[in-house]
Amino acid sequence: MNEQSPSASVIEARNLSLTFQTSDGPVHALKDVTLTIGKGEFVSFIGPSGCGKTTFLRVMADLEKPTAGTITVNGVSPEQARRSRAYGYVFQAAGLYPWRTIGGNIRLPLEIMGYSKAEQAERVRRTLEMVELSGFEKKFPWQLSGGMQQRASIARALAFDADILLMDEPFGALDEIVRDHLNEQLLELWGRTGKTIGFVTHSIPEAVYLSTRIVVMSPRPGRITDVIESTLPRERPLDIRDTPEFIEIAHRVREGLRAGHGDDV
Amino acid sequence: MNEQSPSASVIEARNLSLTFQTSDGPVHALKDVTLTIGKGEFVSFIGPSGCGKTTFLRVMADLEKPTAGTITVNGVSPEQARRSRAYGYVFQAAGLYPWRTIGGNIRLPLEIMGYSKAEQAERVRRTLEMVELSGFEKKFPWQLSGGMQQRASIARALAFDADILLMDEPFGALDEIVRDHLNEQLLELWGRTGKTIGFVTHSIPEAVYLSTRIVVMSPRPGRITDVIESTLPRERPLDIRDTPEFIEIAHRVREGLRAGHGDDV
Amino acid sequence: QDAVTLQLKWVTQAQFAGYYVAKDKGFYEEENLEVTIKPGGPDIAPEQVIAGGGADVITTWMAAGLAARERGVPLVNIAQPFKTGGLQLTCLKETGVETPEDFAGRTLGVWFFGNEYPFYAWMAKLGLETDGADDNGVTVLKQAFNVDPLLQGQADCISTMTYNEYGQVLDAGYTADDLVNFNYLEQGIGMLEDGLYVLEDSLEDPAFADKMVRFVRASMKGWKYAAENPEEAAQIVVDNDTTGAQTLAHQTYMMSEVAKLTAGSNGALDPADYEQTVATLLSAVSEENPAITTEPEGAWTHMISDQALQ
Amino acid sequence: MRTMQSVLIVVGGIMAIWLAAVPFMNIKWEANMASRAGVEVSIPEGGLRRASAVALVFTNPHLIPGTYVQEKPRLPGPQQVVAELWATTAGEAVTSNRSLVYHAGVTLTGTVAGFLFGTALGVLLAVAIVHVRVIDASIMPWVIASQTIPILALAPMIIVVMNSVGITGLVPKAIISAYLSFFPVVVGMVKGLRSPDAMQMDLLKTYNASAAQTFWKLRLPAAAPFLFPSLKIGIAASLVGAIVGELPTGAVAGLGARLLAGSYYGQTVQIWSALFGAAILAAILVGAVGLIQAFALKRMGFAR
Amino acid sequence: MLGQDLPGSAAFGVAVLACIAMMALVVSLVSSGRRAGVLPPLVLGAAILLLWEVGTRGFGVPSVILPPVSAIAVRMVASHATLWEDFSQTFLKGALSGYIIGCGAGFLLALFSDRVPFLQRGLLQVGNFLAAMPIIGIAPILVMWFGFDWQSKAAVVAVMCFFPMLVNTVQGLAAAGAMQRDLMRTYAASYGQSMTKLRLPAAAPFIFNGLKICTTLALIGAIVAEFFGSPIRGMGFRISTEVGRLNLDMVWAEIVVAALAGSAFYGVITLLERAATFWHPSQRRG
Ligand SMILES: Nc1ncnc2c1ncn2[C@@H]1O[C@H](COP(=O)(O)OP(=O)(O)OP(=O)(O)O)[C@@H](O)[C@H]1O
Ligand SMILES: Nc1ncnc2c1ncn2[C@@H]1O[C@H](COP(=O)(O)OP(=O)(O)OP(=O)(O)O)[C@@H](O)[C@H]1O
Ligand SMILES: Cc1ncc(C[n+]2csc(CCO)c2C)c(N)n1
Ligand SMILES: [Mg+2]
Ligand SMILES: [Mg+2]
Repeated sequence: MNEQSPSASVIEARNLSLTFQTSDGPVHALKDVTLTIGKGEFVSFIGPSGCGKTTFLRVMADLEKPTAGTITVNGVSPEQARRSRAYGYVFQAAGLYPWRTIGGNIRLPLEIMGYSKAEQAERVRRTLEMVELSGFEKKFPWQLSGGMQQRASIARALAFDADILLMDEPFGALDEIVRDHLNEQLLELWGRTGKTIGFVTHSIPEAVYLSTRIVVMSPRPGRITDVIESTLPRERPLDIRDTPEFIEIAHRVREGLRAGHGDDV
Repeated sequence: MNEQSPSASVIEARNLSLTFQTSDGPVHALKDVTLTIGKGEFVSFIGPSGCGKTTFLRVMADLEKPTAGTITVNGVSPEQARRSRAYGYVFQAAGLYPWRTIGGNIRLPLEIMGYSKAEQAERVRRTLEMVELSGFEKKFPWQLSGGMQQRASIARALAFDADILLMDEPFGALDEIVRDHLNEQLLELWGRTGKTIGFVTHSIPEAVYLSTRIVVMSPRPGRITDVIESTLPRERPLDIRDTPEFIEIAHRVREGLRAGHGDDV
Repeated sequence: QDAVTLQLKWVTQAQFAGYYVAKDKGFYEEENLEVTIKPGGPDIAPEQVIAGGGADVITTWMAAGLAARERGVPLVNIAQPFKTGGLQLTCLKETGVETPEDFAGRTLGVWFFGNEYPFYAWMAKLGLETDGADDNGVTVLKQAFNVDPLLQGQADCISTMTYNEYGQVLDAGYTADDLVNFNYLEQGIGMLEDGLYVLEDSLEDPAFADKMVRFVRASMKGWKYAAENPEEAAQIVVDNDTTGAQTLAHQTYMMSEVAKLTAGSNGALDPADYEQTVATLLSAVSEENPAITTEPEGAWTHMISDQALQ
Repeated sequence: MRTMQSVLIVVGGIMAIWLAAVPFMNIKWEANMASRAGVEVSIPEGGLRRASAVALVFTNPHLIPGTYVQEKPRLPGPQQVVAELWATTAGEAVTSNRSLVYHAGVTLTGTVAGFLFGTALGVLLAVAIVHVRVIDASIMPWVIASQTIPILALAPMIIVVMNSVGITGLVPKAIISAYLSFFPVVVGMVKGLRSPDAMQMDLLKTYNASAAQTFWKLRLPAAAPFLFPSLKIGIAASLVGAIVGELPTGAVAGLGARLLAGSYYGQTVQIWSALFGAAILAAILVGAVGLIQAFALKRMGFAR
Repeated sequence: MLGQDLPGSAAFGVAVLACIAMMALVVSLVSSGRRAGVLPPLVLGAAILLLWEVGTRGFGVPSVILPPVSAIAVRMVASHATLWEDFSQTFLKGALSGYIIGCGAGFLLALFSDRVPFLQRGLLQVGNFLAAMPIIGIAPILVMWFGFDWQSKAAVVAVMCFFPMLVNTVQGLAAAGAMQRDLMRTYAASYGQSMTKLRLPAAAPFIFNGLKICTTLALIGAIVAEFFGSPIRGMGFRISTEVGRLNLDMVWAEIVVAALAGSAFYGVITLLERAATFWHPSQRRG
């Protein structure tokens, strides 16, 4: 199903740098980052707080302009990719619009992209089911717990058909059980649709469990210190996490992280 | 150092219930909770979102009044304990006062409790060092990253000498490395001072790594479903987490959690 | 029908009974006129209204009219229904004021907004300063609408009109014996009140002049009717008052007092009265508040009244 | 319920203070008139003018009842105001110009017209400020400066100037109302339209939403909670504008005209009843906006 | 029409072109991304003044309706002594003292009612009611009570400022977050301590909001109160008197002084606010 040809690279970043000018002086959020993500890959980004993970994802999504280097998305500039609605984005916080119901929030991108009323209803129903929120369509965000809101925001990004999915710590606010469940769901979706996924997380087991590749970053300036290819099979039951292979990869990631951390605690 | 006598119980809750009256009807946040915490114990609370962990901690701190049952803190009512400044509390969010510098925030409880100027300065310096924020004393909260703010709020609770420390997901916003580091620091502090600690977390490894006892809770209504005594030694290097004993305890906690979760995803 | 807009100097009251009667009794209609009467108010300067084109004809005091003329609004008096003036200064006897010599050191209430020229002329004539109470000066208050300052003891004397505020002081419980009145006319600084004024160049238009002739004729008919039927006139005024605050009793009193002021006039301006007003204004010019500084020219005409009253 | 109770207590307290103050405020006049009428009055040395009201009240308790029923009191008793309110509302046909309801209606039309005008202007200006940088940079300071001009002092001139171009009646009044009410609306609306945080804006950017879509689907709904409190301030300001607009043309109609007419003839009771009429009108208007707010925000899911 | 007003409309046309040119300059400045600062509003102001001057002169607007800007400027220079006397009477004596009394009283009553929560609910409702009431209507009453001089103006200003200040302060004292209060409880802080260390700082943005609203109310109140009786000086006295005398240049001179004084007053409070609530998100930049 998931035909991955190395030639079809979806994201290509070369010597990407991004410096924020602040009143305290420049902040080097990204420095000389080079990375290629192929079609259908699941790439996780991991690294200490403030190392530029969010920034990198935002550059891919054309929410931030790099100050040096080049990046293409689907072979075109991020701006063109954004204009052609090439990706769905899940933000670090749920960020639902409080004046819209859960259903209304998921319908938002569909309205903007001009789906028909019937199609909208159908897609809302389908994605709500996917994140197990059927029955909550008419509720307002504040009537749901934090974890449910986070799931609704994931549903919002899945409601329309984008080939690329960019997710910034989508499961941060969830407890372990729910998290496990959604991890499984996400893998299932990925396997079924062949989307290309960029995924930011703080959790080493989560990164290892989900990804085909794990990108380890370090801060000041934000750069890539390690890229770890996963040798795990595409089919991953939850208890794969107890296998030595898994523990070995997790260990490598932890070492990479620790090295990047330096003196910074 | 840590003379723990079972007779000296610090928290004693009997058949504690707390029901919130909301416009949608009553919410049973706690139901028939009975628990005793001895002096010098490190007790973790774990459970799905909304199961009443925060509420239980708030009842101990006299920030919430139970609607049924009894609870004593240090043998007196929570209110008397609060008035005698028996505990330090770390909230789920950092909650620093934006008009005070980091140093000023940590100094706040010291000013209120009437420490001398010299003593205040000394304690601020010492606790800032403990959470590795030396040098940030003069910065305002919004000039720090979320993780740094969280550490400042922990420092604020440690600045004065309370026998009891109540911490509500203090490390939630931190990445794994910093978290590991602060876990170690906390254990070290606990070992050194013999404080009694109540600790809420979503992370199973964290709960197992830190605690002498792990209380598993389940929601609707919030009650205790399992209490797991840790068999780990008091001296715990970080790599104790790879021992079979650790994995075994973690497994038990996970099972307890899963059972409590029921149909709720 | 020809449209005419009349801007009054003050609110709807019997002071302007002639115009309301003429309108109500159809005198204007008989002259083929459709007259709109715009009431004034504390902050409406009729001279400004006519300069801006908001009215064809206004009623105002001569001092204010001449002052406006000097400031570039060429007003011309075309008729003078009020022969004498009703302005006076009313003092409480118990404060000890009996003659103008007693003013020094007192607090006097004065109306401003173009009504202050007679007062300043008088003070200049008496040689009294107006910048504070001492042996040689008085304290001046800007008196608002009513007689409170006298009743509340905030002023020793206040400005009143015979037909209005003076009646209010009497209504409040004081008797004529408790009060001392200084009538401006009797003090020799009387000035013409409530005349009809239009813009000079508009009179060059024969059609407009003709309209004014008919307007003055009908208005004087109204004044005559009002003087003869004071009760009916008062009722007409009350009916025309849109605030609903005027009382018939007070308007009847006012009508009878106003009739005394209009009694000697057939509507034409008496040049002697005009000369006296100008002479007073020029002889006792107050330095900070001059109404006029030079002898006006062409500030009145008999062209309209002559035709209207023949 | 407890709110109701404490409102009653506060109102009761104010009433008590009011009632107690009446004799002290009115005693001098009462003593003056009584002594003229030959009634025994004890007046301290130095005469009535210098006497202290407190002393007069305590030395002449027999005069106290009279202080509550004066025709032109310095401070009318509450019962006098209520009686006047009753007489001029229930006691007169609504269409009569002696009816306070009629005058309130006149003021109301001016207020509402000005409010709608001011709100429309405020909203349009806010939209322009939020979307066009040049307008934001050059207009905002003047919007603030505009409110430091004493428009109320200018009101008579505005009315005269408008009169002179043939605009009379409702419009000049409404313009003053609009001038006073557009400011809170601009401020609240700009704040509201800018209230979406960066993430909410970014989300729409990822959908490649147009500026119009961003406005209708994000900025406008996000502005609603800010808009309504501004509207409440705005409508109250609008009422002040309408009343002030009625003062100079005192002879016409409306609560402002009543206020002035009362003032002109020293009818304190009439002034007070016009004032209370205005306060009640203000309460109704603000309450009406509040109802719309509650309804709109509830439908939008802001209510919790 | 055309022939007669040709010089007027020609000059007006030139002025309009000049204004468009100035605005174009500003547009290019702003859109070039540079921080233009105070320049754009100044240019806009200059453009308005230019149109005013050329418009009144060119179209021969009678000066008793709207005098040209230059005449107002000349008058301001010539009558600066009178303007200063009026300013000190109305602003320094009337408005400022009323402002201090009204804001102070509103603030203190808010503090007091905070200790008596039962009272507070009623007070706030009644306060809201009274704040919406056209307080300007009490001017004639207060002039009757407090006399002609500045005391009655101060009284009007004080009453006008009282309720906005009360309502804002009460709201501000409720602004401290639940968690921030809970923190104080865990320290068993006294009432005074949580007041000075938490609730007043948290209330500061609201208190300043009230103070800012009151700056504009103060000037308006003092000026309008003078319409209902005054000594023969003061900005409101001068405005109403000079309208009657058709000296519109003096009227506008007073209005300019009022606008300058009002803007300066507002500016001072804004600067104080910025210094005192630097920590608030609305005050942070960059
Ligand atoms: N708008 C901005 N202006 C200035 N500095 C910024 C801005 N956004 C991010 N930064 C800085 O850039 C660096 C990278 O930030 P980024 O949000 O990408 O980190 P992150 O890896 O996502 O961290 P976290 O795990 O906490 O989400 C940080 O030092 C941050 O302070
Ligand atoms: N003030 C309140 N009013 C009404 N209901 C409340 C209130 N505070 C908490 N609750 C409810 O009580 C229950 C327990 O809440 P609590 O905050 O203790 O959960 P928690 O275990 O801390 O969850 P989390 O992991 O998300 O922090 C929840 O269902 C919550 O909705
Ligand atoms: C603010 C104020 N200004 C002027 C007058 C004077 N005024 C205008 S018309 C008229 C005739 C009497 O009613 C008088 C005396 C006033 N009363 N109140
Ligand atoms: Mg991030
Ligand atoms: Mg919690």
